[in-house]
Amino acid sequence: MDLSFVIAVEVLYAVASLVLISAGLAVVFGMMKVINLAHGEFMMLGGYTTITAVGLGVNVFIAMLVIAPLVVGLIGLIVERLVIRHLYGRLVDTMLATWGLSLVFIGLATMIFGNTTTGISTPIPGFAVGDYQISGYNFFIIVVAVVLVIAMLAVLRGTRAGLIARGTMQRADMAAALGYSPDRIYMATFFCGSALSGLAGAVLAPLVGLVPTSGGAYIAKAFITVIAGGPSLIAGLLSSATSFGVVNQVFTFAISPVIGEVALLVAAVILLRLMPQGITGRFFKGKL
Amino acid sequence: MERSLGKDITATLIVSALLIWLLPMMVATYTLTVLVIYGMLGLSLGLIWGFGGILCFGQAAFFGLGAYTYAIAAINFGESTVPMLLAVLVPLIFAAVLGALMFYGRLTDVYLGVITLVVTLILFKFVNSTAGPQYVIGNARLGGYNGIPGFQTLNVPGNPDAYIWGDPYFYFCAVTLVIVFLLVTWLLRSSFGRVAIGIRENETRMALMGYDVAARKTVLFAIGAAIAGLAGALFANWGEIVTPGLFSLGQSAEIIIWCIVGGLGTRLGPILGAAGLAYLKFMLGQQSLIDNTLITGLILVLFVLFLPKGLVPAVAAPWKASFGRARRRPHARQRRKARHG
Amino acid sequence: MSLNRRDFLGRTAALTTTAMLPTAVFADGTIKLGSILDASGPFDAYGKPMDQAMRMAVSEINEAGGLLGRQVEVTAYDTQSDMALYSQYGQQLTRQDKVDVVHGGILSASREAIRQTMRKTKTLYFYNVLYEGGVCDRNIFINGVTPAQQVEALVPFAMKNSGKKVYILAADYNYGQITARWIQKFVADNGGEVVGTDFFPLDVSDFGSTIAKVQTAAPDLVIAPLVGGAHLSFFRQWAAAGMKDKIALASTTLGVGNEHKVLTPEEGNGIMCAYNYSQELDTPENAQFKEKWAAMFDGDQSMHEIAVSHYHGIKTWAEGVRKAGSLDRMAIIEALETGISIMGPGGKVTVDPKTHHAVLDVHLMEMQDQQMKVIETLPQRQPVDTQAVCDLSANPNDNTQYEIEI
Amino acid sequence: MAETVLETHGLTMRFGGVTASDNVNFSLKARELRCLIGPNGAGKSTFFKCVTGLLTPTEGQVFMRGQDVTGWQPHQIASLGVGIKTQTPNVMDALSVHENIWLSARRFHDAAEAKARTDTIIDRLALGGIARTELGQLAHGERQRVELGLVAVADPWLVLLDEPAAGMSAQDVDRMTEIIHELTRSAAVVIVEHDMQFIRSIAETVTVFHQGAVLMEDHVDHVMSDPTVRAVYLGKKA
Repeated sequence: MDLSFVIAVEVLYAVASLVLISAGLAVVFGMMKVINLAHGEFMMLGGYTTITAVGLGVNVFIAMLVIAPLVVGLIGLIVERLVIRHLYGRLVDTMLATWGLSLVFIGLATMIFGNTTTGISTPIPGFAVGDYQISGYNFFIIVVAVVLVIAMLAVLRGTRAGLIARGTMQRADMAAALGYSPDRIYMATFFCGSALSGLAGAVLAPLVGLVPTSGGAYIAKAFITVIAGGPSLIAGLLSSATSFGVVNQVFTFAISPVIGEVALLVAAVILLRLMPQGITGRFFKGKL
Repeated sequence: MERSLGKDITATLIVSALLIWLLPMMVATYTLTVLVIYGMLGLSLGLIWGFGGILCFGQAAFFGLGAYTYAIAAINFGESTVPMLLAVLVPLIFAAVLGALMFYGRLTDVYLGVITLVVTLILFKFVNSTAGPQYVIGNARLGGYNGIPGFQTLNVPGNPDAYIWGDPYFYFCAVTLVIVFLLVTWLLRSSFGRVAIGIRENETRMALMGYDVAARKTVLFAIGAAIAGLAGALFANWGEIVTPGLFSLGQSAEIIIWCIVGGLGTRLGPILGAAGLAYLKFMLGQQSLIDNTLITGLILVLFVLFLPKGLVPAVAAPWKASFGRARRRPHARQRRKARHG
Repeated sequence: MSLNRRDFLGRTAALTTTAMLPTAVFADGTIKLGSILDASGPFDAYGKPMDQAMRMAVSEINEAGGLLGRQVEVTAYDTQSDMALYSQYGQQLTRQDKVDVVHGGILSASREAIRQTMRKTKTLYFYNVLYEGGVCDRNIFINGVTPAQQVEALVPFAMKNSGKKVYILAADYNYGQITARWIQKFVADNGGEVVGTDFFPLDVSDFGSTIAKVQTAAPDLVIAPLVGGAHLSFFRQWAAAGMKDKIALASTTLGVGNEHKVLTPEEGNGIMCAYNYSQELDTPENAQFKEKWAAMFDGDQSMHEIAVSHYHGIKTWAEGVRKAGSLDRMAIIEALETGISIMGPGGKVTVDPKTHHAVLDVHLMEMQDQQMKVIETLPQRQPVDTQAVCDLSANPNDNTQYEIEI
Repeated sequence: MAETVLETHGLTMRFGGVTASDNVNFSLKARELRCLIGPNGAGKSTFFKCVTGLLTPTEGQVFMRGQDVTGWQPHQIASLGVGIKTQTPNVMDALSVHENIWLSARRFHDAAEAKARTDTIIDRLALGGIARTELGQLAHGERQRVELGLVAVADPWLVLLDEPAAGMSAQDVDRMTEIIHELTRSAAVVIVEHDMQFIRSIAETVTVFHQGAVLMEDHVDHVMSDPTVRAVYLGKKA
């Protein structure tokens, strides 16, 4: 009984971390049809921002939830102005340019922070469930993911910005026709997407040893999750994160972490073969 | 594609003969050898991406597959001729199956990218976790992260003790590259190649003309994989060790960068891009002033922004323009966009 | 064809003239030491201090008047954590730079990538890293700790402090696999029981379900030969789950790259390990070593286990050259095979003539407040694992890495 | 009695809850020219896509020369000798006019024969002056003409054209009409169009679509004067 509870928490945690890892990428892809391959490095920068801020004496939660998203969001804004905006409508070129950017960020981080593994410890203690100890931080991650999804829904449904965003997702030229500058919309979107990446990187930082190349571990997973999710932003994110998270954890428990990872990847191949437009390309059409 | 095939072959032969003669005087042959091998790897992606429009994020998978096939077969057979053939055939068949799976499923651009990327990751993760003694093929331990060292390297067919290594190995690789280059030239001039270019330009239109687009893309994809596999086998012979790093995303990324920098839609671009950037990487390894990753990244960003067609077309463009054949595709794009809007 | 021939020739000529290899030109009479290390990329936490150790050892040798009256000149290549570059630079060092000795290689994969090249080109090679043991090749000398030296000491020490039921979490590659088997053997030898063994590829960083799985097996002790930055997260997640006070933890690798300085005291305290070197070793050699290091690298204190091994290796080689009185490879090998010793920051290091491995001190340690506190020193341990399979005085032409049957 | 080259039985296409094509029964004789008209969203294009294999119908069947081709891929249908032109210009922009047409001819003939046929078509369509120009550099009308050329060069016995006159100048339309008439000498032609002027100038029999179904099918003059049809169009326009 205790074990099944622990496993359930681990599965939920796996889904939540996939949602976090993918949210920034999903927002940018959903709104702008841009695949930001520097997404993993944005997360890495979020992690470093947090660690630096904590090192300067800032409260760890403020560092993770406020400073990291802001800093990475600003970096994203600069990147958008300097590089991405010249490449709108050229999907492959944007992917390549952001790939190049990811290498640049890795190089810069190496030069600034060095290649030694750094990290901070988790700010929440573990606790016991029956005979088992589980990490309290896992719950924190789950809560952050849930709040994030609810916040995204609320913004998209309830605000004017959300309305414009939904319009842009449906027909990019419509927003322009209604008098909203697509330039502004894209800037704002990229800021939000980058901030989300920064947030994810910051929140996950206490769990991993951070090195400048840490981003690479995230980007493939995020990329797969977003593409498999398909065109609907939130429904796609949730459905594919759930599928992959469950598959991954079940196989990890039953066999080993490697098989868990491979199972996730095989699931992705099968999924895309059956539904070339992603899960929400087939189901939940037209949902958010 | 205006010159005759004969002239093209002659030019290729003269230029490559000169290069094979001159280059060893300037750069050590073991460095040249790996540049030639990378050139072939670049060409393999340049063919399917530049002429077939298939952006494969996992070209390294075929490279690694070729190298591993060679290493495993060489350990089991104790000579190199059959392993070389297998190193071409195994990636060919693997790509044919994978290609059929993807192209008949009508997967395109991003989705295609994801699948090829995922397949590479799966191969990498699998090979990387084969350190245990239970992973054996014949006499060959797969070795996991450490890879497979100590296999039979290239020998004169029929005589396993007559090794081809050192300078002769460079000449062998260089001549192989020239042969592959000529085969690619011939392929692109054939109807198959022209149809492939047609498919790159407009898949729907080619299907509406009655071409089986999926079948043709599958074949082209498999040919690209075979070339990558050959490059992998040559690389295994050069390095005398194969490691899972050959399958890594980093390796795939480099191949794509070579093509972009060299120039897509040309045969020479990817080869020069590969050799040039690989050489740059070796040079950078001898300094520690600036981080090497940073430089590679900057090169890629700058090329995508300012020279998206790559070096070779950029150098060739002024010459072409004077004959009134310069492309003005952006115009066409704008026009089409205007209509759609 | 999209490129005309003249353009092509012109471009190629430009490329080749600007890209001429900068052939290293040294003054006559220097001794050339080739170094090949990952000074950048994911393994640079290991490689950078090793590079520093190498430069420090060489400058000490030169300050003392060099070897055979000649200065030692370093030719160093950064392999950027890329195995393909090892092949490349290995060739470059031996064929173009024609160095007298090569020191380097970090991961076992990198050693195997260049070992045959060194052998073929008759270039003396030193590999100075803690590793899984078993390499038997007269051209190579190895200064790192092997499992028999380390694990045999660590296992009873850790079991004594915890209990008999052991769970192994190992990195999934050659080193981890072989070390795990050694741990299994020594646990059994000490009357314990291994209740589970799991392997993790080097890029796995999520250990949540593993930690739950370990708990279902309820061991007294977890031994973790985990490697690299991703695996470091295991120790964080273990602490975050509150496991630290429930189940004891030991590692054969943690601290080799100064990881204990990255973990907080709460995460690291009490983890047991056994190495040849700790910064906290209280010996005059170590104090002097640390002082010199700080002076040479602006107060830096990043020396660690394998940096010190590397330092030992270079000092051993220098001793061999002095004893041989020549730069001839065979003369040096024979001089080293007399079983010469040096005193280094990690204690006395002696060449074992049969295996070309090292006889050295192993220190049992416990992490305490980001330090590796030395509990006990086991002096002059033999590399018995490799000795069981390798005898170079009987088979001088052996060229294998044995996997020791346990 | 001429042979029936294209026939659909109860062709239905649903997208989620929307029925875009509703139980369409359609038949076309050899060398017949037929226009499909209807307001936007009437289901003409869906019907066209189902017939050409770009979509697989939810229900019903498509027959070509008596063969059931339901669910076939576009390239299989094209291989039967069916020429297809989609709504948006669908050409190879980076290739020259000659190369575009040659690729189409090469599908059914060897390289030399394909070249000969390409040259003939280029002459017939008066494209000689721009034969070596890349498609991307051509004006819209020229591109449409080239696309018709690459349909014609394959000698189809059935030609399916989706809005061939869209966005063209009057002069271009005249030329287009001529080419289409020439095509009907050997092929049956189906044209989806809503440019009434163009339809009047070219069509005899017209099939009117409304809300996914066939509203009526008659001679163009009768259709134009039919009050229901007018209501449908005007209703939409209002």
